[in-house]
Amino acid sequence: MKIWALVSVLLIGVLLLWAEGDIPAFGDPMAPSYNYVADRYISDAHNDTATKNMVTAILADYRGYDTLGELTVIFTAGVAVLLLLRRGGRL
Amino acid sequence: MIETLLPGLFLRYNYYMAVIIMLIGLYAMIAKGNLIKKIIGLNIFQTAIFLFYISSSDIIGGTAPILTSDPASVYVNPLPHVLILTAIVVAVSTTAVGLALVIRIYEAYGTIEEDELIAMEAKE
Amino acid sequence: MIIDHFPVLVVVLPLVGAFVTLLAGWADRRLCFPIAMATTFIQFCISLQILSRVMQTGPLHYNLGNWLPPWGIEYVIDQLNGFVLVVILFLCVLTCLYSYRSIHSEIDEKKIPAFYTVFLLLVTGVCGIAVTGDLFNLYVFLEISSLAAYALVALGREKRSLVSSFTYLVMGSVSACFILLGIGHLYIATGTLNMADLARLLPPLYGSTVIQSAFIFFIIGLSIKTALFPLHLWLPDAYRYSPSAVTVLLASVVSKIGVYALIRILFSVFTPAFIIIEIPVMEVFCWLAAVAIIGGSVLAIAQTDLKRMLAYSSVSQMGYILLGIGIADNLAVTGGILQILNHAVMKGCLFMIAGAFIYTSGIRSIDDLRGIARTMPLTAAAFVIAAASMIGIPPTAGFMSKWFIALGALESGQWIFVLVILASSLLTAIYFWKVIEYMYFRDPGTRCAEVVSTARDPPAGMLVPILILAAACVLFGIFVSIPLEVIEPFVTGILGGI
Amino acid sequence: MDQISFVPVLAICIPAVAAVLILIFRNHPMIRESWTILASFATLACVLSMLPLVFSGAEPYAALFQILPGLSISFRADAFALIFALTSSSLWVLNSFYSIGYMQAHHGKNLTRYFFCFSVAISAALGVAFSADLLTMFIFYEILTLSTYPLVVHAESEEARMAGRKYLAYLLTAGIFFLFSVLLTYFLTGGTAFAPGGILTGQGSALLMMILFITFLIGFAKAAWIPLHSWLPSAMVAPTPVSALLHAVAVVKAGVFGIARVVFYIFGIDMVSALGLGLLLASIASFTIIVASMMALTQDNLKKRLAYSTISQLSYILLGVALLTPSGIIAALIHIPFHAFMKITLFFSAGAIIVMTGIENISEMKGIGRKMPITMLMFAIGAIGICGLPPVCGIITKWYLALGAIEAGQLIFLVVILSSSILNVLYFFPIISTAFFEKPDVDTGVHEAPLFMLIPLTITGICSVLLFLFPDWPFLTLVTIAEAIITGSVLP
Repeated sequence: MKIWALVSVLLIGVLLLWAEGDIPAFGDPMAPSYNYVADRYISDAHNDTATKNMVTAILADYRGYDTLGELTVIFTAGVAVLLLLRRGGRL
Repeated sequence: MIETLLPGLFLRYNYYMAVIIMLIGLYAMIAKGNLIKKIIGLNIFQTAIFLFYISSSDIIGGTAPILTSDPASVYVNPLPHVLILTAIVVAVSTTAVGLALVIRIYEAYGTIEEDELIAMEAKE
Repeated sequence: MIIDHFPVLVVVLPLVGAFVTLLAGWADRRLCFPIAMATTFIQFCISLQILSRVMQTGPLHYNLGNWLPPWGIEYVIDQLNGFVLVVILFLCVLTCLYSYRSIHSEIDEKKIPAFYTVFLLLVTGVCGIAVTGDLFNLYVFLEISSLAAYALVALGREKRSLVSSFTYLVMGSVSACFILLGIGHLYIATGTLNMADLARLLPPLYGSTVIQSAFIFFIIGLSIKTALFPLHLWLPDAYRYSPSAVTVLLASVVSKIGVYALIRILFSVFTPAFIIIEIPVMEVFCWLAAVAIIGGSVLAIAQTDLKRMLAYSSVSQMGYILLGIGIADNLAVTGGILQILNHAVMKGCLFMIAGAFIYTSGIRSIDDLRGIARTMPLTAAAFVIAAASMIGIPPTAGFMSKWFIALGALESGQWIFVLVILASSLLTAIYFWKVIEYMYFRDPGTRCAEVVSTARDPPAGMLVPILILAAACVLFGIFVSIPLEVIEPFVTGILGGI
Repeated sequence: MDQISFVPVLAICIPAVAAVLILIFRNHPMIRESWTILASFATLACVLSMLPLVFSGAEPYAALFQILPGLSISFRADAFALIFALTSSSLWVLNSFYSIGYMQAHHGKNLTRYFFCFSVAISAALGVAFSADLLTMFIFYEILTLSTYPLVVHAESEEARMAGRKYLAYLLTAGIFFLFSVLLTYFLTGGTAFAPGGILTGQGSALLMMILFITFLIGFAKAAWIPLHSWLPSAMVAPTPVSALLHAVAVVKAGVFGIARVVFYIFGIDMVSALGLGLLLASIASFTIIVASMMALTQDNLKKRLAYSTISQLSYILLGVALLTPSGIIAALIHIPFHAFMKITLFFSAGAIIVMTGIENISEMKGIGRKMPITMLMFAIGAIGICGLPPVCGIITKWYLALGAIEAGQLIFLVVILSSSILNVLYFFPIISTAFFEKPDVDTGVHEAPLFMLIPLTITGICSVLLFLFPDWPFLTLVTIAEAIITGSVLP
């Protein structure tokens, strides 16, 4: 069991290390992730949402729907824990 | 050989570190028999992925993505931060449900060791 | 116009429904079922409306918060997700109806409100996965549906349901982690999370190891989710120990949405040009699916527990979908997508019947079903129809999907997979026929006489969905042109260039 | 000439509807059984009503709906189909009466299931007969397999269940081969509709065609050619009316009928003879004829001996098909009804003996001919017919078969036919002599079977003689029309 775990983990490790070969270097300002979508967030966030904190702007506005999903996840987990642990009471 | 590898290694050392942490977490999830340790392994795995995301957002000379009065300042990419805020919540929720399950398992079986559970199930 | 907001309503409605259910349940438990039922039913109607609009005017785009993609999140509904949405909501409505009697007999009365809340959250999750056009959004909804599924599995009466739920949670989380990794790699390489945008940006990057490994991460993650053969280990226990209604939901809704996500990522994010020409992974995929088809069937033959047998049969049948996708030929992909509908209907029906046996007589083992057809004639007859469909006897629905996949395999010259499909039909016949023989042609004997003689067909609330699904097994076989009308434009649109 | 008509569909539907009615009236035995009888007459009337049309050269045709382009559910009642349909439906009438008598005398249980499955099986057999394309035929072929399984395991004993499993194992596996063949045909030609002269010409390499031919042959395992025969003797654990109508007529004839359809209407005579596949089929058939006859010799159980005799006789039909000459085709087609009438007489007689005396083995039948003279007389008529002696219709088949062998220039098959006749005599005459000329060990008060059983078996026996005297109406006429269409000597 442990041997198999080690083998599979190493395999995935090799895969991961192989994958990182083509990744843009750490802190590279030319990285595509920095120059496509993020560009607009940085330049327009203040105009679009009147928020200085870009993370907040994205979290609550551009991708606010993700945050709704995030809240749903917490809600789900809450009801799930309720379902699992609670005995008695009204719910 | 070393000369070509080393710069690459240094250029992306953050990613390689994340990978190593991921592997530690994954190994713990598969190989550890204790259910709590499995969940810890899961958390390590998830945290490593967060690290991976966050470090991808960094820019040389960048500052936190909060608008400053200095128009020349360079901001790091804010999007991975947002994604990871969401992912952290997801991870916490998963952990909560997992731990609740472990509590119930402990109540039902009196153990949280995987091999003992398997033995008890085989007996039934 | 409200109609323009249907794409988002289909997701938000059950979310609101879940809140309302929880609150109403706090006041009066009896309110929960009607609310859940009404929510899923309205959703189903909405989904039909969406599909008909898609068929008329082409894909629908809905920008959440009016932020244009790729900056905001976008919902895209084309023929494929319109189709999948209708299928899963159809099953959700029937499962909800079915759960009224079945779940009340299986879980503590006090947990009913929480059950329906989680049920609706699960529906939220799967609908969200179905309509979203944004990869990270897909991950979030995937987690919602998974968390709900873990909780529902743990509701089973036996304590082993807890362990199976835990295993499911661990495997599910690993799968989600890999998907998250895949998303991360794609984002780093391209800078976007929008699926359509990715499909546009990826082609010049096909040679990059980042993209290729992201692809492999998606495959690993979604293979765990859909329980592709070597990664199926969580599935039999999860199906076996969860309450009947939950098993139906897992087998016909949750597994289908996993396959949908796989198809979406394989064909819409990574284009056929990548998966067929760039890296020859589909060959491997086909072989894995073939192993799943045969292996699942062989393991199913060895089972003595009905639900567990059906669970292994799911492993095998899901293999058909993956084989259809893997062959990546027009006909085969059509067959694979058709199988999503057909398998949801057939397996939903069969698991409902297994639940009906548990409900009326507490029977779980195939061996105890001796002579049950005498006292539960309608249920047994529905089982025969659904089993015939699983085996692929014409003119049932199961036959048509196998027909298309086999034809696709012939067309692409992969004869071996035709043999696999045919051989698996035979294996499927073996394990289903065993059950039918016990139900119809065995004397109850002294051991089961009492149980069998007191068994009756289940109450209408359970029987009606069973019979609807059994009828659907035949109708979708005869009128196969109806689903094909939806599937074919998608398949030709996506594979037309190859 | 196609003439749109839903009469063939109606003929298939009547037994199916009757099956539902039987299920509804499961608690009223009298009403339930009258549905069977009513349906059998209605079906026969339905089939008969198509005869004048077909005699005049028309072919009632109905396409119900199209599943996919080139893939539809369609029915055509050509002369060829009517031969099989008329045989099944006319014998079903007699068999219904016989079944009721048999089940009453035998105190059978689960009768609702029995009559239900019987009706479904007849419906499926008619479906096989009337299907105008391979897919429709496949559907009904599979329904036939599934609906007869409950009849085989009717007794619900361990032996019956084992036989049932064997039955399914053979026939469902064969069904898979059939499905593969249908799939491949559809893939190669883009359609599955039957057409005289074949649809496969020039659609694939010779090797592919040979493979397809062999998978078709395996697919039609219902034709019980050796070595795919062993399900048939096992299936004899079923109640005798089932063995009589289904395992001597409907099911097994569906197999040979299917092979004939495929050879004439999918491959076409020219291609089969060009590839030498006729010779292959003829060899298989000859081997089966001889070996099954020899196996029949070794059986003491009367029904099993009859089963082996059936296997051997079915291959007469296959041999006729394989000769690919006009006379051979006539022999093959005419043997479908003729063998049915003779063999059902034999089974009816055997059933009467089993019900009245409980005896199943030939060695115990000493002197039974004196106790049940009419039954044994009819048995003798059937036996004489199978052996190919006048004045029973079996000789007509042998005559045409011999002609066909001469036409084809394959005199070896003459030898096969002759030696098989001798073997037939060898395995039938001991039964007759035991029954009539040996003294019973103990004298029991056995008498003739009840009229419900006696009359049907007398009718079939007399029919076998009448068919010798007047073969033209309707079967030989139908056969000549069918033969003309197949060989293309007139335009269809």
